[in-house]
Amino acid sequence: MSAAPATLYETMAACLARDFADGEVGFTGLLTGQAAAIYGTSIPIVAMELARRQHAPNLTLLLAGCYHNPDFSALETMPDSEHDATLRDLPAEAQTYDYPGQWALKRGDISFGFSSAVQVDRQGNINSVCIGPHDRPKVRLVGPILQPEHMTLFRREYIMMPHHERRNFVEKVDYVSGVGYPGGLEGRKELGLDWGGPAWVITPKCIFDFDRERGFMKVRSIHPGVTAEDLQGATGFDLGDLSGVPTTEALSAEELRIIREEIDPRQMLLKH
Amino acid sequence: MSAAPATLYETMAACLARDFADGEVGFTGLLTGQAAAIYGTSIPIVAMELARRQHAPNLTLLLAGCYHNPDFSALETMPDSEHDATLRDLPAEAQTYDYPGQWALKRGDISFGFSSAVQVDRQGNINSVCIGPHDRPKVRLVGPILQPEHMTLFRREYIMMPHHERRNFVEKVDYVSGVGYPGGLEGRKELGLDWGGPAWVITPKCIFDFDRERGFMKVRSIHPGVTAEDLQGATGFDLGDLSGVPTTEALSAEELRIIREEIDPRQMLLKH
Amino acid sequence: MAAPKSKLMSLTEAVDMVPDGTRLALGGFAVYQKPMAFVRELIRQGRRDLTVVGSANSYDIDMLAAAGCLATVETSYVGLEKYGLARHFRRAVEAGELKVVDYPEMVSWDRFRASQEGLKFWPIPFLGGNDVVTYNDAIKEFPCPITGRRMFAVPAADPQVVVIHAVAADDRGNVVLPARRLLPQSGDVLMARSCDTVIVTAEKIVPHSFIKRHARLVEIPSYRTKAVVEVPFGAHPTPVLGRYLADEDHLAEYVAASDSADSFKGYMDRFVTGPADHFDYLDRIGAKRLAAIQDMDSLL
Amino acid sequence: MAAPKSKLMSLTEAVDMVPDGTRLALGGFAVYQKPMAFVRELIRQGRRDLTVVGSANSYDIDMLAAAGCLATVETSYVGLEKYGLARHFRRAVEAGELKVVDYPEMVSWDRFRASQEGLKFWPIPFLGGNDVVTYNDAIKEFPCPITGRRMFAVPAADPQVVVIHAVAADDRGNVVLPARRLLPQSGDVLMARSCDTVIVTAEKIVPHSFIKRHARLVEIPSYRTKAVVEVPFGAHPTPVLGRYLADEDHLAEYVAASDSADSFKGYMDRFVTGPADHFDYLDRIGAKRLAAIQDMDSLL
Repeated sequence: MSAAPATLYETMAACLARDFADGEVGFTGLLTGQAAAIYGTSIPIVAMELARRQHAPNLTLLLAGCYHNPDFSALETMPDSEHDATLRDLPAEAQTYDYPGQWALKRGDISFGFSSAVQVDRQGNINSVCIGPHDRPKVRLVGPILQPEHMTLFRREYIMMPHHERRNFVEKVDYVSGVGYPGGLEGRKELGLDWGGPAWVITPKCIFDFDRERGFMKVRSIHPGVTAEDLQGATGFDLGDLSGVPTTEALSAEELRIIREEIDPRQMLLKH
Repeated sequence: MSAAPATLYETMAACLARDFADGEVGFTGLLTGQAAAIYGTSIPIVAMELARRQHAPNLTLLLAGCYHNPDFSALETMPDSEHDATLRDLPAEAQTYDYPGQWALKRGDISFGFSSAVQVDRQGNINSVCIGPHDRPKVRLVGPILQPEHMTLFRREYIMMPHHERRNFVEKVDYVSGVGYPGGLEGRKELGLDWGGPAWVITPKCIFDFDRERGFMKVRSIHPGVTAEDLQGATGFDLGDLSGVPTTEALSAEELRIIREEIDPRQMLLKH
Repeated sequence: MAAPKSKLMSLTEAVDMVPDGTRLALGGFAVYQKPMAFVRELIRQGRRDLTVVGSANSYDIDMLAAAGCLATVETSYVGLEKYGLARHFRRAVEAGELKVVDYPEMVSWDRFRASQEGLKFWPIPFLGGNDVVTYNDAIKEFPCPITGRRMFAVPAADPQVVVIHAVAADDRGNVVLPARRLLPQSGDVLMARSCDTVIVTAEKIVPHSFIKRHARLVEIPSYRTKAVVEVPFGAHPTPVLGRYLADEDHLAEYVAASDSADSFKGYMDRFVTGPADHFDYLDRIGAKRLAAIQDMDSLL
Repeated sequence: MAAPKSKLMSLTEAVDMVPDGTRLALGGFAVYQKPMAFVRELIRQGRRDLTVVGSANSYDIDMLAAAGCLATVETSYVGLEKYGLARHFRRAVEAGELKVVDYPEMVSWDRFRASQEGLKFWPIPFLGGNDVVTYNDAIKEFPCPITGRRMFAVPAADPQVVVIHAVAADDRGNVVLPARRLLPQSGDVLMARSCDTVIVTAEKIVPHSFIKRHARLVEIPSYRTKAVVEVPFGAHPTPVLGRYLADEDHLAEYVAASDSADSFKGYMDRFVTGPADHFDYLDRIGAKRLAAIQDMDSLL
């Protein structure tokens, strides 16, 4: 096993893994681009595979939403597109090839998923549609994609933010393409949303969770080496008193061993 | 070729064939039981195969609603159940195995179908649910099956009645499981029915068609050897003046040849 | 890695998951691939007041009606195809002992699609004038929110428990279908996606490696399944596509015995309440007949 | 028996079926199996004011935006996956020249399901608070007719013309899919069932005997198809499952040329407006690259 100390990505994966319950169904996209791919795909996969090897042997990993518990050891490189032939040929337990497919999305079959966004706000709303006015935007982005479904039909959502800067963490997103907690849980209820919503926001600086009753984001832990001032300075809304916030929990030697020896021996997912 | 004269069933098939247009899609069930099977399945198949060989080479026959233009010559006997292994293995152009499948039922992809029923009334309503009051019936029948869809979503319907007696041809059906023309075409429109409804009713005694504007059945032709008195006597509602009604048109020698030599050389569908 | 949980149980244990009064859906379609061993076990355990919601039904409903297990049936068809009416069902309805809520055939499928979608209704435009609406207060008329045209909201099927009979499953509840499935099997897939308590009886419990070899055909994954029971010939006397055909001799015997409740007593004693378990039932059918109905799926 | 009608035509003739202002759906999904040869021909013929309604889009929309063919886009995504934003699309929207109506991804599929069902809307319960509703007057709030809960009626996709690119079809319009299809191919099937004017471009026109040998895989039968065009490598530079992979070199070239409208002119001249026809385009791509991207489907 590599003697290199645990990376932040490995630490994030271990934090996530501890939050998954046995029997859950976790949905990852297949994100592309360096940082986006690590946050949106690699960390989630490592986290789920770690949970499966520890307390959650009945967890189902849905790679690209389609491939049920694929055999990553059969991959020569990590594919970088969702629906091409490499994935078709990857050994798995089931393959979703149609909509509606094996998972009853709207019944709430998906326990959790992972989103990233260009903006996220204090209520946990996310935006991947536009910066500036919708009909004449400063920047037109890709569109809502599956964010509306992630943030309402999945039982909970982990928002994975590869960049933590003031322009990403804003008071109010320019366009709500995934709904957080406007008005808290009561507010979601009034919007007709029976379950779901963001659980955590994971960034290079910290992990947020939510006061879901009151409907705002709060810092759950700060990553080692990041100061409260750094964090507040990079965030476009007030984080309150950060003095009691713990440092993000390190992973155990056993967790690190499982990641490096069993899950990702070829460093195909996370380099260290 | 057999020198036997054309049977009434062959005559019916030829009448139907002439009513099909090129490019249409015709839907048959796979009815079972002697007379029901002949009227509901064998005559429709022979009629469509005849049309395909004459003026309608682009007609699509949907056997049991699933098998697109199956190759009847590959059958050793006519199957008597809709979804068993014999049909799975029958060569065809396409196989419908799911709902919604290849035909967009509710868009009106099906040009015509064939129903039978225990009761039919003057308006063309049909009944296969119950005789007597619904909640305490004298006879409980099988249920509405696909009749509601046949009589509204298909572009038109041929009602195939293997028995023509007063108890089958009634003033008002005990339960409307397939809607005819209550109030005529205007009445259907008020019910929210954009197209469809019965075109003909074929019986051992005659062929009915409809005054669709006014919404009632009328005799289109009387089969050879049946008198107007016979016909009225077997019908539970007034048929009006039958004096000008023609005899059901005979088939041509060429139609008979195609049926006997090309379509059904083994008399698997219609014996003669 | 710790072993995933086995959901394997006995037929008796699985039937325990269906208490009196359950709103139950039985897989298969019309006379095809019905979970008949499960039905017989329901009768053996004396279940009462069941509501069965389905697409098209036959021997399943008829036998449950004969045994007095049913309060209500919601479906499009109860009959025996070439054998005509379902006699016990018919008698129970005519006697006012069994309530039937009639739905059109494709609408019956739509009701399960509604449940799969987490919707309480399915919008149907073509029910005007049909007595399906007259006798069903649960169907609500409403205007299309876009065009204003007349529509009917048909209630979701919303079964509390779904039972299907499949060719093969592993002990985790991954269910595999034959490549060349037909409508009855697709109906099973739909039902299994419309409910959170899905019980699968299967011809064969296969190792997980078999599942992985057929991943493309695993239409019902483990997280959709609550219980798995190995029941060879579990649909008998109805057929299982790719495994065996309908047992026509037995079906004829069933129908002949169905003339009256009295005449049916002998059949019930011999084939339902009498057998100690499913294998005793199969022994009473006999190896010769079971061998005779074998089917061959593609060897490709 | 008279020969069934051939629906075979040239790409030019097929594009004639799409006049200015058409409400058009383009098959494929995101960067996969897009009918790109058809898109290039639309541009060559100078089509204007098109509305493209889709599920997820990429090079199709981006190239049409670059050529000024579009008035409106209704979809969930326009981007180039690993290559990031679709530059021409982005510029056109930011300049106010192109209207975007945003829909969630699965709701975009539901809109085609509505059209397949002959419905003018699809009922969606989960849009409360989402700006997808704020900026779209065509989405109507309504109460669930059964529970009264808040619902949204999302308008049907209702394309006037659908164009998909398939592996194979016969001249009658029977379209066959590979056994191990993925989501993009299933999206094509859905689109082809949602519209009465379906144009199929296919890698290969196969004899009818090939169709009959693969009846189980004929998801789009002849009566759903209005026109068939043989266009080998018709999705290039996007991939066709089982036939060829994405042409990564060409896509990189496309993206590099997309910096500005000016810098893209060279690309358009060379690959879209310049080639005399599709085969001239393929010659400009070159046999070596076309050979390099070949894929192998199962030989089973």
